Amino acid sequence: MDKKQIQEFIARRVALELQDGDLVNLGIGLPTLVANFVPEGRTVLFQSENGFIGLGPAPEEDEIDPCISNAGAMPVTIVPGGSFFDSAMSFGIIRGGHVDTTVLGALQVAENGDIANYMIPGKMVPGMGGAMDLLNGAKKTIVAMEHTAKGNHKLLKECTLPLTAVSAVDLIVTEMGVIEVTAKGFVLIEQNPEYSLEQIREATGADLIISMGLQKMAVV
Amino acid sequence: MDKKQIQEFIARRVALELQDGDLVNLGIGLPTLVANFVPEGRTVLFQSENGFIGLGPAPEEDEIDPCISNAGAMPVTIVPGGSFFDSAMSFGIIRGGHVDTTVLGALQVAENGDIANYMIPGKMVPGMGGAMDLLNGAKKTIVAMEHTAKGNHKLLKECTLPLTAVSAVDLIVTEMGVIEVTAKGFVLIEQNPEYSLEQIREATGADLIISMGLQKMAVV
Amino acid sequence: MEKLTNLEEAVHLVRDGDTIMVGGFLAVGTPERLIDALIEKGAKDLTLICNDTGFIDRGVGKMVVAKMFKKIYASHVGTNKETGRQMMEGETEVVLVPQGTLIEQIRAGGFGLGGVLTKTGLGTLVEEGKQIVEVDGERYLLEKPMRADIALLFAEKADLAGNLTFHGATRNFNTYMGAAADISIVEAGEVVQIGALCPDKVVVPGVFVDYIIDGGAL
Amino acid sequence: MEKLTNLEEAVHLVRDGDTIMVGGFLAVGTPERLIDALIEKGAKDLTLICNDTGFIDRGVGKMVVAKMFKKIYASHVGTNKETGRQMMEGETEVVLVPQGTLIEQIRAGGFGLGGVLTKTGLGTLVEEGKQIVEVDGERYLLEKPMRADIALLFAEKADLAGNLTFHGATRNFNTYMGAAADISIVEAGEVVQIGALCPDKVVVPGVFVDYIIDGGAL
Repeated sequence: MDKKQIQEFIARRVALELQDGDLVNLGIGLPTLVANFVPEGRTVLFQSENGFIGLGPAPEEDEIDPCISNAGAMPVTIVPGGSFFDSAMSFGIIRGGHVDTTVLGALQVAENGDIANYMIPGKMVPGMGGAMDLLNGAKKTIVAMEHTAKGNHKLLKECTLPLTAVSAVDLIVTEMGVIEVTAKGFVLIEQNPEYSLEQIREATGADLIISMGLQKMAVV
Repeated sequence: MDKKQIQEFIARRVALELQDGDLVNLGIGLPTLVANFVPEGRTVLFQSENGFIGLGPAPEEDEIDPCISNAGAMPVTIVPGGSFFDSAMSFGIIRGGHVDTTVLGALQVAENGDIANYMIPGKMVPGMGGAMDLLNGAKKTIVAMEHTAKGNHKLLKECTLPLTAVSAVDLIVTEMGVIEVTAKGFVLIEQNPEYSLEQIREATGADLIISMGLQKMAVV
Repeated sequence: MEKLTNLEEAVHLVRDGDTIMVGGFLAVGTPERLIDALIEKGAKDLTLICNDTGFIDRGVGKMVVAKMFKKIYASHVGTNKETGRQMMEGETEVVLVPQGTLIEQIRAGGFGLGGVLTKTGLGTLVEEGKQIVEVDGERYLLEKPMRADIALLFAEKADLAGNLTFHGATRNFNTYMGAAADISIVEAGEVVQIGALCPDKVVVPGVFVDYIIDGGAL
Repeated sequence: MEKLTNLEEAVHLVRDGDTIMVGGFLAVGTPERLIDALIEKGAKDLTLICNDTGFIDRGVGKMVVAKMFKKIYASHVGTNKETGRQMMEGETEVVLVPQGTLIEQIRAGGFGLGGVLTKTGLGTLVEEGKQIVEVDGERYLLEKPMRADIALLFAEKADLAGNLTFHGATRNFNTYMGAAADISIVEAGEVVQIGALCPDKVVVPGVFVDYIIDGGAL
C-alpha cells in the first residue's frame, strides 16, 4: 500500500467504530477521511470545533460560503439538522462529555494511554488547538495513524515528547492492526494479515499483548 | 405624603442619577417606578435579569405576549434595539460589571454599605433572586426605600439581618433625603425640606454626617 | 434516535428520588404540560433545581403543592407560599442559591468545568461551609457544578433533531439544563422537520436534547 | 452614544503596548479591514489574545508579519510560519493555551468570574506554575480570567445599538471578547437601523459593543 492507500485503509477501519446516532469530532489530516466511510445505515453527526454540528462534505467550487469552513479552514457544508454556535458552546460540548468519539492523529502513544501530538520542542510547535479538550472530554478517543514514523516507534512504554493528555487514548488503529489501550497495556485485537505478529511486535515500542480473540482486521 | 406619593417622590429623585447611555437594572416594587421618570434627553436602557435588555412599558391588555415579562412575571414590552438572552448571559452582564446602575429596596443598610434585603429568619425567606449578583456586579448601587419601617431604623451602624452583600451600597434615596455611603459613614448630601435635620438624624440608626454642600432634595 | 415522544412515555422516565431540573422563570418558559403529566403520574422524594418555585397554580409550583420534593435548590421561593410553609415546617429542605451562581453551576455541570468562582455571596450565609479560592489576591467562593437525572425544558420550536429556538424571555435556564442532565425532555410549542430551522438561528443544539414533546401553541 | 465610526478613528483607539483580542478562527470571522487599517496606522509591543495566528496574508497573521506583537496567547500557530520563526528566534513570546480553556478564560474575564476550573491540560506543560484546585476529590487546573484593552471583532450584521448577528462558523471567539475588553470595535458586514434586528435573533447584545465599522459585504 502507498501512503494514500494506508491512510484510506486506516480510515475505513476507524469508521466501523462509529455508532448510529454518535456525535463525532475528527482531527485534521487522516482522521478527516473517516467521514467518507461511515457504514451504511448509521447516521453520524460530525462536530467541527470551530463552531458547528453537522459538518458536511466540501461544496462545489461555485457554492463555497466563506463563512462555512472546517477546523482546518477548508470550505465545507452543513447538513440539515445542523447548527452553528460559538467556541464557548463548542468546547462546552467537548469538555462536557457530549462528543461520543474523537479521532486524532498522534506523534506518540504510551501503553497507559498517554498521548503526545502537539509539539516537538525546538522543531515544530504548532500548538494544541482543541486537542487537549477533545482528549479530556470525548467519551471515546481513537488514535488513527501509521504504526511507525520512518521506522521509528510511535507506540511506546512512555512518551518522550510533551504530552497532550494523560491516559486518554482508548483505541489505536494503524495499517498493521487495531490495538486497545487497557490497564495491562497495548492489546492487539485485530491484525492486518499483510503483517506478521512478529512484524507488528517489532514495529511497537512497548509490550504487545495478543488478544485471545484476535481477529483479522475489518474494514468498511 | 401618603405611601404612594412617598414612593413616587423617591423614584423621581433616583431617576436623576441615571445618565445618558446607562444600562440600568431596577428591582421589583418601588425601584420599578423609576423607569417612569427618566429625565428628558437621556436614553437609558433597562435590563431585566430574567433575560433581556430593553425593558419597555406594560402593553395594552390585547397586546400581551405571555413570553415577554419582567423579573416579577408582569407583562412588559421590549423597545427597539433590545435583545433577549438566557440567564447565563444575563448574569454575565450583571456579574461582569456591565450594568451601570442597579436600584434596589432594602430592609437594612449599614454605614459601611452592607445591605440586608432578602430574608427575615423564621418569618420571611423569599430568597435573594438576582440581588446578590446585582449588588456585587453593578457599577453603582442605589437603595431606594422609605427611611424607616413603621418607625424602626433601617439605616444602621450594623445590619442585624442576614446580609445580601458586603459594602455594596453607594447611595440611599429616601423620602427624607439623599445619603452617600462613604468611608466615613453616611453623609447626607440632600435634604427634603419637609423634614428637619433633627428629624432625619432621629430616623437614622447611625451617625449622619451632614455634607458641607448640603442641598435641597432635587426631583425630576 | 427518534426523539419525538409523548407525554406519558416522557414522564415515566422520572423515577422516585431523582434530581430534576426544570426550566422557566416565574413560570415563563416552563413546560406546563410536562409538569401536569408528571403530577398525574406521580413521583416522590424528588430534588428540584429551578430558578424559583413559581406559583401554587402555575409552573413548577404545582409540583410543590403536590408535595413531590424533598429538597429544592432555587434563587427565589417568595411567590409560592406553599414552598414557604413546607420550608418553615421542615417538610422540605430549601437551599437558596444566588440566581447568577445557580445558572453558572448548571452550565459548569453540563460543560465539564470543576466549579464556579464568584464573589457573589461572599460575606453572606451563602458562603457557609464553602471553599474560598484566592486568585491574584482576590477572594472567590467556589460553587460546585450541578447535574440532574432529568431536565424538563420548554422551547418555542424544536426540530426532530432536537435543535431549539426561543421567543422572548423564555430562555432563562432552558438553554443549559439539557447539557447538565442525563436525560432532557423538551416541551416545544411547535415541532418542525429537520431542515426547517436555519442553523444560524438555533439557540440550543440538538445534542443536548433527548426527547421532544409537541406541546402545542401556548 | 453614537457607536458607528470609521476605520481611521477606530484604529486610533489602539495604543502601543495594548493587549488586544481579535475574533476569528483561522481568519474565518476575523475583521480584515480593521486589521489592515491597524497595520497601516501602526502600533507596537502589542499583546495578542486570539484563537490562532491565521495565515501570513490573512487574518491576524498579517499583524504578525508586521511584527506588531511582543506576546501572543493562542491555541494554535502552526498555519503561520512567521509566528513560528519569531517564537523560535525569541522575538515574540508565544503562550499556547488549549482552545476550550482560552475561550472560557475570556468569558470569565468578561463575566466577572474568578477563573476557570478545567481538567484540560492536567499532566501537561500547560499545568506548569498553575494552581490546582480540588473539588470533591477531583483535581482541576485553575486558569485565570483574561481581559484586554481592545477587542477587534467581526459580525454578519450590527444594528446601531451594537446588537450583533452571525452567519456560519464566524462566531467562534467573537461572541465573548467584547465583554472582556475595555473597548470593543466590531466590523460588521452590514450595519442596520435600530429595530431592524429581531430581538430573538440577536446573538451578542449591544452592551458589549462600543464601536461599529461598516465593513461592507465579504
